[in-house]
Amino acid sequence: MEFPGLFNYWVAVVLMMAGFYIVIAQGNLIKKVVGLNIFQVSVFVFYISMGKVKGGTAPILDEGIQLYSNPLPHVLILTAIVVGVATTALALALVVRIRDAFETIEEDETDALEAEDEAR
Amino acid sequence: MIGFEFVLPAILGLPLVGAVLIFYFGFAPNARETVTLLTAGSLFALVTTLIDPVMAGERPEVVLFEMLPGLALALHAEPLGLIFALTASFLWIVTSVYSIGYMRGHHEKNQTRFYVFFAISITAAIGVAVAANLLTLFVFYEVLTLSTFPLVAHHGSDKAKRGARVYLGILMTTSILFLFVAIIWTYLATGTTDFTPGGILAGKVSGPAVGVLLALFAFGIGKAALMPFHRWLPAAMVAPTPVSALLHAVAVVKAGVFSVVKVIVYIFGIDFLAGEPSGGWLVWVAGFTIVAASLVALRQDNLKRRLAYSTISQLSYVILAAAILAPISVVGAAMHIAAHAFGKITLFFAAGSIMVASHKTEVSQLDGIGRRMPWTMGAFAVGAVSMIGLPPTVGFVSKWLIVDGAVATGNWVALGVIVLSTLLNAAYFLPVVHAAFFKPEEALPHGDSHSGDEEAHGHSVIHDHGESPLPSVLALTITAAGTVILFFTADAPLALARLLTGG
Amino acid sequence: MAVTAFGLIRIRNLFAVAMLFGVFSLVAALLYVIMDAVDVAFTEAAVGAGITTVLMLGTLALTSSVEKTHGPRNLLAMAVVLVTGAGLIYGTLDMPAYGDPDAPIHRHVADRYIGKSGAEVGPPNVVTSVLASYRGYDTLGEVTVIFTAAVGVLILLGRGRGRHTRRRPEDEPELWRGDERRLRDHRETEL
Amino acid sequence: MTPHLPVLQVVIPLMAAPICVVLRQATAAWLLATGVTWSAFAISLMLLSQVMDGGVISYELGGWVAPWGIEYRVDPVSALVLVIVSAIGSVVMPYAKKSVEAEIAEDRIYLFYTMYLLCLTGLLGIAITGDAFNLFVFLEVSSLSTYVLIALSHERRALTAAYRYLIMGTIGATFYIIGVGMMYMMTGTLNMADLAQRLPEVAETRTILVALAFLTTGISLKLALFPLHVWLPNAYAFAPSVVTAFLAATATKVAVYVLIRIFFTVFGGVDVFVGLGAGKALMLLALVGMVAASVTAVYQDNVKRLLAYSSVAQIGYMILGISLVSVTGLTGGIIHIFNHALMKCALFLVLGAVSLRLGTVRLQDMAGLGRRMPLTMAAFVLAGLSLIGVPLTVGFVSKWTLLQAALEKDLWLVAAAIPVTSLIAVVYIWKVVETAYFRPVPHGAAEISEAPASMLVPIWIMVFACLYFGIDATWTLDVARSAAILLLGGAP
Repeated sequence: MEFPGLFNYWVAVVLMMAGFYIVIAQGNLIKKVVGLNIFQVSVFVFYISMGKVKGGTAPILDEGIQLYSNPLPHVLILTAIVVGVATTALALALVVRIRDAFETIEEDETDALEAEDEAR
Repeated sequence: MIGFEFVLPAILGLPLVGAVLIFYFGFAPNARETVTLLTAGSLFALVTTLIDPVMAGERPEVVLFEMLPGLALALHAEPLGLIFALTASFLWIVTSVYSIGYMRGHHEKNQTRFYVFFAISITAAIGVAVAANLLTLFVFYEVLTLSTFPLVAHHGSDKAKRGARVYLGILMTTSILFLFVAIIWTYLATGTTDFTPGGILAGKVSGPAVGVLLALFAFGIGKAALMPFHRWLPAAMVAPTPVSALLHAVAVVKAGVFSVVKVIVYIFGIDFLAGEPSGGWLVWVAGFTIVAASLVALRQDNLKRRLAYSTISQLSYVILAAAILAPISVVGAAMHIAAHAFGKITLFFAAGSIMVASHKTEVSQLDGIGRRMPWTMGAFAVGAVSMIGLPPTVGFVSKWLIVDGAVATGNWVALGVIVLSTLLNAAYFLPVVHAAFFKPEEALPHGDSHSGDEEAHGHSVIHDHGESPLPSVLALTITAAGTVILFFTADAPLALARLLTGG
Repeated sequence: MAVTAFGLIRIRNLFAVAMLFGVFSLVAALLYVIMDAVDVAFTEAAVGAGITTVLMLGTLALTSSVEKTHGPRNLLAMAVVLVTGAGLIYGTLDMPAYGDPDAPIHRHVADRYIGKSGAEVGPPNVVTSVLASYRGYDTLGEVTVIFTAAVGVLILLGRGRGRHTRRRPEDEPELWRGDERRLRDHRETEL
Repeated sequence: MTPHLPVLQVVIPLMAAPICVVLRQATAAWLLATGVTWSAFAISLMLLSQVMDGGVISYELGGWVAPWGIEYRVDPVSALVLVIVSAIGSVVMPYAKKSVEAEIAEDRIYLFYTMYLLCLTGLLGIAITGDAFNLFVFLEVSSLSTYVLIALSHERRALTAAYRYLIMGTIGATFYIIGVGMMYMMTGTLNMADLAQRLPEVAETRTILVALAFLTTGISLKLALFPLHVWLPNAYAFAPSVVTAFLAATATKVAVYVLIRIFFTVFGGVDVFVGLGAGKALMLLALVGMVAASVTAVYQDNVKRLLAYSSVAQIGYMILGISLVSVTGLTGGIIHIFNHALMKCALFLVLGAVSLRLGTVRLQDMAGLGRRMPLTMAAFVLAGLSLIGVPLTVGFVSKWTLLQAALEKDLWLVAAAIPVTSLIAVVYIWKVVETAYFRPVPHGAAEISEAPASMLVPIWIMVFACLYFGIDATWTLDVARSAAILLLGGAP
C-alpha cells in the first residue's frame, strides 16, 4: 500500500510547485499573487490530508462514532486560510498602488522605471 | 605622596579633560593655548611622581573596570611604560610650544580641532604606556589611530585625504587583521592577557606557532612600521609639521615600537623567546628594514620624506634591539625609544621651521640656509648627530647598548646591520648639514617645488627671511639641548631601563 | 485540479486567471469535504473561492486585465522549483501512509481533543472547540492579522478618507471580512 | 499582575492598536503609542530579571496545559530579544513624531502608529511564544504590518520594495508552515518543548530532514541570509526613516532568534549541525554573505542602502556565531543580535535626521555635513566606529567573542573572515565620514540647521548605549552566555 498511501501528498507537492513556479517565474504582479495563493492552498491540502483518518468521519462528536479525523489540522488551516486572504488583500492593494505610481504591473517594466529613478 | 589609584587614572584623564577645555575655549586662541600648555605641564609633573616608586620596585596596578568578563581595562606602571610616558608627556609640552608658533605662522585653519585631537592622541599614547594588559593596550592603540586621523588629514585637500586614507588603512588593517587575532590567540592559550615579567606564553605555545604568533604581533603593530607595512609613514607626511612630530617622536611610532618591546618582554619573555628558534626571523626582518629604509632615505630630496624613511629605519633599531634578546640590548631598546624621540623631534621641528620661514621643502634648496637660520640648523645638526649615534648625544648611548647586546649574544647579523646603517645615516644626514652651512646660497629664484607638496606654495622669489617664530625656535633648541643633556645624565633613565630586565 | 493549476501558468488574460483560480479553490474545497474537513471546506469555498476572487476582480478593474508579455522561460526558476519539489517528495517517503490511524499525529494531542473536548469545552464540533478554546489565542492572532490587513489596505488605498466604521475585536472574523469588502466596494464605486 | 506579565507583554500593544484607530488623531495616537511602547519595555525588563533570577517562565494561555493549549515561554534568550525589541520600539518613539510628520501624509499618521504597534505586537509575540504554529500567526502579523509600513513612504520605489518583500516573505512563511506541518505529522504536537522531546525518536526520517530544510529556508528568507537577502536593501532604503531604524534593529533580529529557537530548542535533542550538515552549510553562507554584502555596500551611493547591505553582512556574523555551535560562538551570535540592534538603530536614526533636514541621503549630497549638523554626524561617526568594531564600542565586544569562538575551534579561515569584513566596514563607513567632514559644503546649498532635540536625544541614547555596553560588556555577556548554555544544554 505504499503507493496510494502517499499519493495524496504527492499531488499536493505537485500543486505547490506549480504555484511556486508562478510566483517566481511570472512577471505579472497579479499573477504572482495568484501563484502565491495556489501555493498556499496546496499547503492547506497537504495539511488536511495528514489529518485524515481512514474510516473516520468529520470531527463532530456524536453518539456511536468511534473514529474521527484529526481536528487540529483543520483548526490550523482555518487560521491559515484567513491569514492567506489577508495577505492577498494586502498584496493586491499594493499592486493597485504600484499601478498608480508606475502605470504598469509588469515586473520588468517597474524594474526599468526604478533604474531610471536611481539614475536621477 | 599621592596614591596610585589616583595618579594612574589621572594621567589618563588629564589630557582628556584638557581636550574638552580646549574645545570649550576654541573661540579664544590665547586661552586655548594656555590650557594646552598648562595641561601638558601638569601631565608631565604628574608622570614624574611615578618615577620614585617605580624605581623603588613598586609595580602599582589599577583596575578601571571590567570590560569583558574576566578581562579588565587596567593600568599599571612599570619602567618601560614610564620611560615612554615621560618622553611623550615632556615632548608634548615642547610640541605645544612649537605648534603655537607653527600654526600661527602658517595660518592654519581648524586650529581648535588640531589641539583637541592632539590632546586626545596624547591620552591614547599615555594609555598605551600604562596599559596593564593586551586588551587595554589594544583599546588605546586603536584610539590613537583614530584620533590621529583628523590630524593627518588636517588640510582636507585631496592629497591630504589620500595620505590619511593610506595611514588609516594600513594601521587599521594590520591591527585588526593581525594584532587582534594575536591577542585573542594569546588569551585562549594562556587565559590571561596581563603583562607579566618573564612572559606568559612559556609552556603554553611552542614550536613554529611561536614564530607565527610573533609575526602576528610584530606586523600587527603596524605603528612600528616594520617593512612591508611602513607605507603609512611617508603617506602621513602630508600632515602639518607638529603632527609629524607627534607621529614620529611623541606618540604614534613610539607607541608602536613600545608595544612590540612590551610584548616581547612581558608576553613572550626574553628567555622563552631566546629558546625558541622559530622566533629568530625577527632580527632579519628588522635588519632588512633598517638597511632598506636607509637606502630609500638616501634618495629622497624632500626633507620630510627623508626624515620619514629615517624614522622607519630607526624604529627597527628598537625592534632589532629587542629581538637580539640580550638583557642589555633590551635596555638599549628602551633607551632608544627616548633617544630617537628627542633626536627626531628636533629634526622635524627644524624642517617645519625652515618651511614656515622660507617655504622650502627640498634638500636641494637648502644651500646656505644655515646662515639665515643658525639656531634652526644648529639644532638640526645636533639632531642628526644623535641619529647617527655619535657622542655627545643620547643616540650614542642607546646604540652602544644595542651593540653591546649584539656582541654579548654573538649576533653578528645585528652587528653588521648596525655598522652599515650608521654609515648610511651619516650619508644621508651630513650632506644636509654641510650644504646648509658651507655651500653658498643660490642666487637664482627657485621655480615651483617639484614635489608638488601642499605646503610648498610655490613662491617664485626667494624672500628675505630670518629665523622662524620664536616659540618654534625655542622648542627646537630645547629638544636639541635635550639630546645632549640626556647623554650626560643618561644614568637616570638607564637605571630605570635596567629595572626592565631585573639587572 | 492540477489541470487548472497548469492552465493558470499559461493563460494571459487575467480575468480568466481570476475565474480559474476560483475554480481551483472550489475543487480544493471539495477535496476538503472528502477528507472530512467540512469546516475548512466551508471557509475555503467562501473565502478562497469567493472573497479572493472578488478581490482579484476588483484589482483587475483598477489595473489592466491582460498580462503583457512573457519573458523567456525562466530556467533558474524552474530549477529552483524542481529542486524544492524533489526535496518535498523525498521528504514524503518516510511519512506515514495517508489515513493511517496509528500515525503519531493522531496519537498525541488530537486524542485529548476528541476524547475530552465535549466535556471540557462543550460544542460537539471539535474544530470549534479547539479553535475557540484550546487554541483560542491563535484565533486572536488571526483576528489581528485581518485587522492588520484591513488597516493596511485602508492606508494604501483610502485616499485621505477616514470613513470606516469601527469594529470591535470580539466580532466574528466573517464580519470583518465583510467589512473589508465593503470598504473595497466603496472604493470601487468611487472610481 | 506579575504572573500575567508574559501575556501583557503582547496584549497591551495589541489592544492599543485598535484604540489608535479610534483616536483618529495624530498626536493622541502618538502619545498612546509612546506610553504603550514604554510600558512594554518595562514589562520586558521585569521579565528578563525574573528569568535571570528564577529560570524559565511558562505561561499557559486560556488555562490549557501545553501541549493542548498554547504556551508562552520566556527563557533568557527570548527575554533578551523581548528587551531588544521593546527597547528599540520605545526609544524610537520620541524621535518618530517629527520624522513621521515630515514623511507621511497628515491624515494617515494615526494609522501609521496603529501599524507600528501591530508590528511590535507581532515581533514580541514571535519572541515569546512557545508554540510553532502560533509563531507563524505572529510572524504574519508582524510581516503584514511591515509591508504596509514600508509602503507608507512617499518614494514610489517603496511600493515595489514592499511588494517584493511581501512575495518573498510569504514564500518564507509558507515554507515555514510546510516545515511545521511535517514536524507535526511526525510527532503530533506543535508545542516547541514537546517537539524537542519527541523529535529525537523520529530524527532519522527523511521527513524531518526535509522539514528542517524547509524551516531553515523559510526563516532564512525572513532574516535575509545571503543569498536570500534581495528584498532587504530596497525595503530598507525606501521605507520611512523611523520604520527603517525600527525594522533594521528588530525584524531581522527576531528572525535570527527564531532560527536559534528551531535549531537549539526544537531540534535540541537532534544532532542538527554535524549529523545533518546544517552547520557547515550555514557557516559557508554566512561567510560568503559577510564578504559579498560588505563589498556591495562599498559601492552604494544611497547611504541608507549602504547600511542595508551592511546589515546583510552583519546578519552573517550572527549566523556564523550560531553555526559554530559552541557556547562562545552562540554567545557571540546572541550578543551580536543585541549589539547590532543598538548600532544599526543609531545609524538609521541619524540618516532619518539627515533626510529630514537635507531631504536626501545620497552620499554626494552629504558633503560637509559634519559642519552643518555636528551633533548628528558625530553620532554617526561613533555608531559607525562601533560597526567597524573599534574597542570601547559594542561592535568590538561582538567581534572579540566571535573571533574567540572561531579560534577555539581552530577555524582559521573563519577567524580571518571576521577581521576582513571589519576592514571592509572601515571602507564604507569612512566613505561617509570623509564626505561629511573633509569635503566642502557645495555652493548654493540651502541653509540647514541641526536636527531637533526630539530626534537628537534618541540618537544619542542609542550611541551612549553603544559605548556603554562596549565599555562594560559584562552584563550583556552574562545574559548571552547563560542563554547560550541553556540552549546548548539540550533545551528547556
